[in-house]
Amino acid sequence: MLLGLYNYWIVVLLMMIGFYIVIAHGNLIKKLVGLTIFQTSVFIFYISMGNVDSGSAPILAEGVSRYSNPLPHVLILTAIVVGIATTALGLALVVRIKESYGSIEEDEIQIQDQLTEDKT
Amino acid sequence: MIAIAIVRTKDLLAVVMLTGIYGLLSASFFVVLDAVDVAFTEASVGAGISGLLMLAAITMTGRAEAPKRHKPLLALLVVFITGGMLIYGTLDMPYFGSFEAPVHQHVAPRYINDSMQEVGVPNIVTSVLASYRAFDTLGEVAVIFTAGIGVLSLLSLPRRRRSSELDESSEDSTEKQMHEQHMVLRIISKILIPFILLFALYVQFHGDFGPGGGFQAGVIFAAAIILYAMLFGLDKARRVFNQSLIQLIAAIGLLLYASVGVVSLFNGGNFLDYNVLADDPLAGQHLGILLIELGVGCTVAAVMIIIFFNFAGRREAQQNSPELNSPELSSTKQNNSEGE
Amino acid sequence: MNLLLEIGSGLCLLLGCFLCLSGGIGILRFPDFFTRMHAVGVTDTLGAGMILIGLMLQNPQGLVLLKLMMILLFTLFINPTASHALAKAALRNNVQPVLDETSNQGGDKSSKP
Amino acid sequence: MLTAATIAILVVMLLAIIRCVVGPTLYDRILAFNMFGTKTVLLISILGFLMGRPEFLDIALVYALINFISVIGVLRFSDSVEFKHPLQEQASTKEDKQ
Repeated sequence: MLLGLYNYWIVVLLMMIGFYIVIAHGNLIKKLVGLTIFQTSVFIFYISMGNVDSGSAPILAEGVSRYSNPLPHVLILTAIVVGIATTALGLALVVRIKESYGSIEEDEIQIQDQLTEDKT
Repeated sequence: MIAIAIVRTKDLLAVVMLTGIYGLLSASFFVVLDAVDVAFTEASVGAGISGLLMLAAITMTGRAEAPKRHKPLLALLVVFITGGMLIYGTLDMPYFGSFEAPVHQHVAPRYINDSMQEVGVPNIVTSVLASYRAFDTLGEVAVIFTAGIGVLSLLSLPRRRRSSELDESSEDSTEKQMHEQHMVLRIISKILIPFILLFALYVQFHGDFGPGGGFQAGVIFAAAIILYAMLFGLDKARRVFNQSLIQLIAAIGLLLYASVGVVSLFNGGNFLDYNVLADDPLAGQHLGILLIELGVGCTVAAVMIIIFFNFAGRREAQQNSPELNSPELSSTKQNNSEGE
Repeated sequence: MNLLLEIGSGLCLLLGCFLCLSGGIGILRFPDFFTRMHAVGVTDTLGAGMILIGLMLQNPQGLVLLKLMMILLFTLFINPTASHALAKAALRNNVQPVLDETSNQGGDKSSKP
Repeated sequence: MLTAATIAILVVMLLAIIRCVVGPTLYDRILAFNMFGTKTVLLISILGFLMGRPEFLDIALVYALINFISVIGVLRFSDSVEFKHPLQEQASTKEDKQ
């Protein structure tokens, strides 16, 4: 009975992993990776909602009567490309942080910040 | 199937490899779930480009991750509470694959049943993307364009001055070494790159009938250029696609998209209503979708190339400036002699 | 004729699967990088080729066949090239093969078919 | 027959993942990655036949190309990362696992 919900559990599991990485790891690149996993879990959530039993890919063809829901596919398709663009932006920020702080660990950056604050 | 994602908490370069595998895996997951177009995009983006960008960033920031200092207990607690609440929430969700789920009742039947008459394109995803929800897609393209601009403003360098003949000669020698090292690769990629470009065009213009479209084609196109840039040196690739040209292309793609909407306004329809573009509504739809996909493809490809070039250019500059070329050269020489 | 095609494709698929499996076991069980490379480089290309040929025999018509041919061609191009580049890079970066006798080292590089 | 092939390929993918996770050196990981990519190509083309929608072959084609590009990319970039001490790396990964 409850096994029919397993796709959501997979999604939740992935989401928890991604969330954990974002929270618990100090390394900024690692955080971005965690964010990517989180993102993917959302993608899978949408796509699995759009799936239909014995449905087929939403490209009209003869002899196929049942198609998956095309709407989530559209949303996710664009979301993936936007996701990579934003990830690239984040990576660019990380690179700049590395250049100005010399580190990409969250703690060290905070320590440096505090030091500069104390000086002023 | 995707539980391997758990093992991804390790050192940074391995993490990137695992991210690549994760991308491949989730794409095959999408294939299983009938989302062909999404799998297409995820394949080209998740497995290819994102891994490369992360690698480029890692080469600039160093690969070691500092050992954890604080206890992850609190984080774990938060995560588990969130997860537990979410799982509790899923108990009310419709079953996986059931046909009666509310998602399938709202607008989807219209897309599935009527899009052939209204838009005339067999690939429903394309027709929804480019026609029914074209305004949405315009926004997405604008976001991508903005991200490209952001990366450009963060990472772009002041025009590097060509400093004297010394630079040239050293460049020549590295060029020769690279040629020796990567001979097989270069020859094979010389054969492959035209095919990749051709395939990108096929994806671009066949998107109405099969899986594909502007987003995917743009990414594949960019991937071909990136391959070229990796094997033949960034400068050479820059000479073919110089910075201002790509920026121009990115802007033109977005403008093309928007102008299609404006033209349809002038012709008496709504914004991005393609029915009025030609005498026959179906022909108008075809024309509109074609133009829009072209715009999307241009923008995505150009933005991806911009992002990669800036990352790689930054990296090269970083490598060259502190050590003045010498350590890199000597190390490659050393490696070469060891390789023999 | 049809039966013959069916049997042929089945055989090819079976062979391909066997090769892939042996490659998979090889990548897991072999002691060092270069032997693993050997296992994968050889079996992967042939296995993929076999499976693709098996698929080709299943449905010989038009565009599908052409695409399968393209995939086959690309695999044949790409796989040996990639393993070549990989082996070369590994060698340049001092990944030493594990040798328990003084066997010749040159044999390790023959991973590309 | 096709189902059997699918299962076999899934098993091989699993093995490749294990090697990629365990793999002591970077190059083992790249190797496993490459193999995984090839297997994905095969899996998708077989799935296409299994579901009777051979349009899926496009995706397989993309995979074949992208896989190559990313392997080359990883190699090019890993040349420049400080990767001179495989033993040290081994040690660090072992530490991380604990």
